[in-house]
Amino acid sequence: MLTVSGVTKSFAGVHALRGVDFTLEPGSVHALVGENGAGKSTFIKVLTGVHAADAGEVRFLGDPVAFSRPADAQDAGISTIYQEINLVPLLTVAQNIYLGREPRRFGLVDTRALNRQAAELVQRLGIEVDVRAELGSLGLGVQQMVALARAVSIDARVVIMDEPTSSLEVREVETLFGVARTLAASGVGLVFVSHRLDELWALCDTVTVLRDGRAVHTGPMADLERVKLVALMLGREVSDVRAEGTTDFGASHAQGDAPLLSVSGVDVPNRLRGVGLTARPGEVVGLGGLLGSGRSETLKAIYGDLTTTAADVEVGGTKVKAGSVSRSLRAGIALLSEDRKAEGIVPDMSVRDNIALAVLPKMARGGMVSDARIDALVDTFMRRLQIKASSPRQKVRELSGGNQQKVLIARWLATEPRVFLLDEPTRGIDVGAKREVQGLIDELADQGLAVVLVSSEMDELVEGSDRVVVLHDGAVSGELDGDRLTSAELLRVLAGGIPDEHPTGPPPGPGTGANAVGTHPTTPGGDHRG
Amino acid sequence: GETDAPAAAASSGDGGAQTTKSASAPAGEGCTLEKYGLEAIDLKGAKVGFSQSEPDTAAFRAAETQSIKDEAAKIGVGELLVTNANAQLTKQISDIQDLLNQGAQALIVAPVNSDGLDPALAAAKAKGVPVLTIDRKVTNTACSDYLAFIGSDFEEQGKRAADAMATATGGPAKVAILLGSSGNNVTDLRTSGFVDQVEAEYPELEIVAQQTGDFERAKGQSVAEQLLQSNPDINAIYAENDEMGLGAVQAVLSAGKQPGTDVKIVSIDGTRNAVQALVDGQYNGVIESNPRFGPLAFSTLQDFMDGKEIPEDIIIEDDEYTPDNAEAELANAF
Amino acid sequence: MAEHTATAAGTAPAPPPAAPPGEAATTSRRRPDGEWFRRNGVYLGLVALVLVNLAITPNFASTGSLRLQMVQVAPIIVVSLGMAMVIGTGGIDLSVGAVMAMTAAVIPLYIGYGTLGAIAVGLIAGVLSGALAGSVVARIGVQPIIATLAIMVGLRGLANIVGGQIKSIRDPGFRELGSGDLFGVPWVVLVAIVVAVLVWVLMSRTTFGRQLMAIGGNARASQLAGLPVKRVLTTVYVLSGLLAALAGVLLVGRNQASDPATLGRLVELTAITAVVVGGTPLTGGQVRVLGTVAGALLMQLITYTLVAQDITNSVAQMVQAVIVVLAVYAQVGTRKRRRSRA
Amino acid sequence: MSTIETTPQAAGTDATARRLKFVQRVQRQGALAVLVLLCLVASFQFDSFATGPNIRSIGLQASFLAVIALGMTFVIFTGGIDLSVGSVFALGGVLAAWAAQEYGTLAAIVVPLVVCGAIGLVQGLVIAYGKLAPFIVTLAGLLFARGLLLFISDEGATVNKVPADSGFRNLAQGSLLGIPYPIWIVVVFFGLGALVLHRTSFGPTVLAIGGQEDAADLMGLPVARTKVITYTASGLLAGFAGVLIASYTSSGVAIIGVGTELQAISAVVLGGTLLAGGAGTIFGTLVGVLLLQVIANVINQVGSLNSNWQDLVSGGILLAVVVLQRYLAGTVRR
Ligand SMILES: Nc1ncnc2c1ncn2[C@@H]1O[C@H](COP(=O)(O)OP(=O)(O)OP(=O)(O)O)[C@@H](O)[C@H]1O
Ligand SMILES: Nc1ncnc2c1ncn2[C@@H]1O[C@H](COP(=O)(O)OP(=O)(O)OP(=O)(O)O)[C@@H](O)[C@H]1O
Ligand SMILES: [Mg+2]
Ligand SMILES: [Mg+2]
Repeated sequence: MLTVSGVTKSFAGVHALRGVDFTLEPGSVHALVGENGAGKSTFIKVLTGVHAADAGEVRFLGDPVAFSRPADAQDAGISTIYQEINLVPLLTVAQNIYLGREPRRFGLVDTRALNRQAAELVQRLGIEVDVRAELGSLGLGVQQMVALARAVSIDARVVIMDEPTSSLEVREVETLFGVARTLAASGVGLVFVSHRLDELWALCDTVTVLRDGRAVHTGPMADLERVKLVALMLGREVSDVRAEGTTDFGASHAQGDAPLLSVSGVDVPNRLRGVGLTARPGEVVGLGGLLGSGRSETLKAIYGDLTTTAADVEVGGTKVKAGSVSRSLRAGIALLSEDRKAEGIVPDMSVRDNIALAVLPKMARGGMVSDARIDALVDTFMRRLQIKASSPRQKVRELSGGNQQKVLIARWLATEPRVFLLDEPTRGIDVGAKREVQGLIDELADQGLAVVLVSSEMDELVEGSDRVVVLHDGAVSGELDGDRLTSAELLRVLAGGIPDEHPTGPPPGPGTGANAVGTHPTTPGGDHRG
Repeated sequence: GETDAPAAAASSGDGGAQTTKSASAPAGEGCTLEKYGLEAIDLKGAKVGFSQSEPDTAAFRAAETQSIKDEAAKIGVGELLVTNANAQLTKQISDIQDLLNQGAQALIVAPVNSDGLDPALAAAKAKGVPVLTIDRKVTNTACSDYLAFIGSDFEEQGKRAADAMATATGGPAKVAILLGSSGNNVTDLRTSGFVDQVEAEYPELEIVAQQTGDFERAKGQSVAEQLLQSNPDINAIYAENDEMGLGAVQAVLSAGKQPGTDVKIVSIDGTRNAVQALVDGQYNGVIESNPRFGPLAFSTLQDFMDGKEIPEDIIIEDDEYTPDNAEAELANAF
Repeated sequence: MAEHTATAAGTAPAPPPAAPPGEAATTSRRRPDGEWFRRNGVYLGLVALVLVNLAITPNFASTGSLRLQMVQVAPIIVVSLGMAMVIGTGGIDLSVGAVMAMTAAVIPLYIGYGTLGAIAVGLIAGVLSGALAGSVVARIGVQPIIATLAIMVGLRGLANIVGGQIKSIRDPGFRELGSGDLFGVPWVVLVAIVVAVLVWVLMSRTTFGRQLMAIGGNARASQLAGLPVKRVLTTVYVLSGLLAALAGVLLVGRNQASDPATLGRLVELTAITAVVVGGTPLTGGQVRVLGTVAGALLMQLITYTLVAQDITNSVAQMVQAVIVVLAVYAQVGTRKRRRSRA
Repeated sequence: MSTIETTPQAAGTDATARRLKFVQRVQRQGALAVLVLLCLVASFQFDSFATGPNIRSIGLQASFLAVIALGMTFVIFTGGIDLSVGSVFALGGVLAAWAAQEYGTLAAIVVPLVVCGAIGLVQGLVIAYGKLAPFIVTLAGLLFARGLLLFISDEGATVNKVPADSGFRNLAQGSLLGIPYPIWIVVVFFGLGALVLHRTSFGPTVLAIGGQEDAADLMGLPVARTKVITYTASGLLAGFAGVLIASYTSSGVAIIGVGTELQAISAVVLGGTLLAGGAGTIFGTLVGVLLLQVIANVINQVGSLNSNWQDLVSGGILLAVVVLQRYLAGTVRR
């Protein structure tokens, strides 16, 4: 139903797409995979009229189309979830879902009907959220699901999802898959982008692999071995891919004795209740929890970005004054925030300046910045993290999602932290990069850093951490280490099950996730404020 | 009016009392209490409102306000309410309504604009409060919408400026005009007066440029500088108020020429600084526009209350400062 | 030269280092595309206008003419540079005109302390007003436009109260400042040049400049990166106030008079226009120092041309409006094709 | 114009969503509270404040700005700004008076709306499709409209009066149930405004564009069209305010509307709307307008407070109010 031939697109100096062919069958779920910067998002944006293709033809339902605005694509029946969530934070969930297509009564928007329909929809999709709540107040996960709801609400012939699962955890991913399957069953064609490879086999029937803007392989999903896929993406030989595992975490790390980071009694009004954790030098402490459980909050509180009513944070035995980012930084704490767009990159600044941002004073003599020093620093990190950009002076907004993430990691490594707080560090980055990052985490730990790792990816958490502290509803509900640190056990605790030596804990049952979603005061929106 | 024309301290007491030029109303044609349909009130102890049009930072306005206040005190007005419209017509309308709401029994108004005060005047009429307009005439009907008008003849001022200019140049000259702010009828009248007179009487004067200086000294200076630069043979400047004239003096100086000799300068107002410049020989003529309306305004009101006939237009006699009389008359400048 | 203007894209005069990793590092040199116009549109406009004047304006090609343009534009350049920095943070400063008035108001009162004394007091007035604006914006978080608008109204009133009516300044020091020169270069022009150079260095070479643009680009991210957001913001408004005051001083010198009532009226709009025409986006994150200077010159030339041609006020205003739009369009026009990015 | 403090979106789910609503209410009430306070103080302080006529004139005076501010509110919702309204307002007035004089009442309403609407339309097109900064485009619009206005009234020299018998005068001078028509009009317009904002898809679209233009675009919303409509509407409303003022003053005055755009912006912001766009209320704008008018009125009640003090005070109050709003909002911020 959707056939693309020879589509080419290049931006000032960057060839994002070089003659891509692509065919989408009705009722099929078509995986679109590739390294960061391979051209997936660009391809999607060309399809949906965000970018105009330099060359090539797009046929939809047989006849050639060239959408000039996303609106056109939408009207034609192609609905899209773009990579970065694109909804309006200040409007309610319901408004976001039906924006532009509100139910009318006597020509006027029927608010009651609007909320009712929205409520029904999210209910049907199994999303637990108050449709009258402002979107901006919800978590990335929730927002992502709302985006899905919107995409579905437009009864489209084609639904495109660019990394819809990157900010979801297990429970929601399942919901999303459910929705996708129903759609496919009803004859809708889906395009699905994800860096979580397992999801591809779980959901997709066909796969197209992009590499450096070329479609290097198209075929049935099932026939494709995982290693083969990875090899295709990275453009390497199957053999040497097989040599390496899937995640790149070493076994366990050399661990110091005295805790380098010790946090206790972190209270944030109706967010966190007496959260505490410790991390020894060289230790990677995982932070588990359902969405909304307060992982990000915990990190932000430690980092001094959230004003806490009580908090005791010590680095290397010396207390860090709470509520001050700069002090935390000076104490050697770094936080890689989960919200790349809002809290990470300065989009119109160069890769170079983004990397140097946090260390500008160090790069300067008497207030005068030394470009030589910066270039040296930037160069090292761009090589070390394999950041793909046309030049250090390319604007970060022009980088692919994954590369933007690497730029941010570079920014923080440049501050030479002793304690590194990572919130979803591998969100939206490709297998190759992911391995690099995971390897990096190990490496950092080996260098004696204390790392706190938040990840919604089970195995990343399990394999990456020496110890996992589980949060529930803003309080520590359990801790796993040693041989009890397994996916199964973790799942049990997440679901609300009580690990043996932790008699306290939230009531079990499916309700919990919901109520976490439903009742948690949260922030990304709020985070935009001083 | 000749707004934004500030000068040295605004004292109104000394010298330059207004004298009327044409005030005689043919019997029966003037405005009386009956015609206006009012009861006489005793100004002594009465609440009188004065609505000033533009900020007192302008010397003319300062002197005007001051003279009203002084006179009010002198004749023992009960309370003088003063508002300032900051050159905004809408504000003056509400100012006047506020004055009425506060119980003003008679109003002296310096209109922001000749047109558009209708609602305010109507309100006054409804309340049976006489309105005397000063320094700018409104286009409404005298003795019905308002009592009468006291002020200068701006067109005449323009004409006299032309005469003064001709005397100053005493022969052929290229003249540049620094206009007041656009949309202001004082500007229009002082321009037409000057231009018509030149066309009628002084063919040897050639008007080569007309650019607005917004009645401001700084703007006058920079525009004059630009004119002198792009048109070096300009040797006479007519400024529609003293401030722009004084700006022109600076401009001529910075163009490396002698104001008053190389470039003749004539302007209207009679502020102290301008007359001083005249004394210093940097200036060639100042047509006065007398701001001291207090005495005449209140005496007119008094006459009206006494049942006398008040003519529609009470045009005042404006002096003229020449290089010869400047020194002697300096004290009269405001 | 445009290359040398500071932008968030961190332009250093040195060419970018050797090809970085990633094969994407192919062609990144600028062809005359939208970006190129964005950088150079204002200079083209300037050149065009100069040519026009050479053609139609009598003795335009004279040192006298050059001198006049420079002398008249100098104060505008000074204000505009302050404005450019504020706009770089994504803010705006409507109070600059009132600050100039305030400076003019205090100078006559302190002229007794000698020229420099009076100037110092005038500048302090500017700094104080800037500090007020800065703290209201940065620490209390009031939106810049409304905060500075309030200050603009109030401060103008205060200036009039303090300064009263226009006063002629007979002080020789100010006369020298206003009309004197050094090696044939008028003092006012020298001051403007020095300020421009300093601001350029500040924006392109210092930590402060980088931080300023980062904050303009993404305040939240800058804050998480540990940048002293509030301090930088406050400082920017203080600088804007200081430069506005300096412009006020220059004008008092030029006019040999202090007129709080009218000095700097509407100058904020001229300055903003100069900045935007100069290619600095109002959204912040970038400061084009040279562009701003060029923008101010462009505005100056426009008015001069219209006066020199003795165009009536009404027509002049309409023409000016059209030219401004065209000038800005020249820069952004070609950028249209670049669609909004997700 | 972003500050670090942008929109008050701190909050999470129900509890905090409610808190957020509270924040916004407080921000709006910030102005309302001050307004009420001011009125109370004034009515105790000045016996002429809480009188029918005074309140009536406050409402009437406020109505013109209110109409303009309504358009400004929507423009600011889209994250834009419209500096041209002051000039367009004046232009509308002059056109209305002229048309009333030449062709009668209907023309007096239609002609200005057509011209002013066209100006708004052009600005909208340039902003939406030319992708130029609204600030600069409408700044040019400010110059252009004023120039055009001076041009058609040849530099403001010719003034058009609305014929005394013309029914057009009634539009602003007539009243229903003792309440002047303009006030009714404002009530109706703001009602419609609220309806459009909350009960049409145009409303959320406008907010969406202000909040996240890219997102709005990717969501397939008609970004450009919505912007064009918004600026056209702003032009139309400013023009209509002009029509009202012409009817009110029975004449077309060239000098009005200077600085009105800033008043309108202050009113909108005082009303708790964020200049960043994306959030705000129609009702708040109304409060903001009233606040400004009452401040002016109270200053007049204080009596002979000269114009400079008026500026100082209103500037001070404006600052106080916005700071107060921040603090009120701040207390609820985390
Ligand atoms: N607006 C733009 N301007 C310039 N270059 C761009 C722009 N958008 C994308 N690119 C470049 O095009 C290439 C493909 O980017 P794209 O976002 O499509 O990658 P991707 O496959 O989506 O990666 P990811 O998995 O990280 O999202 C990258 O090299 C990127 O730098
Ligand atoms: N259910 C929810 N309701 C409201 N806000 C939420 C919810 N879940 C997450 N958030 C917001 O998203 C961010 C991350 O959520 P939080 O820190 O509460 O839990 P988390 O485990 O970090 O969730 P995530 O997996 O999204 O990071 C926080 O800023 C929080 O405000
Ligand atoms: Mg992508
Ligand atoms: Mg999180």
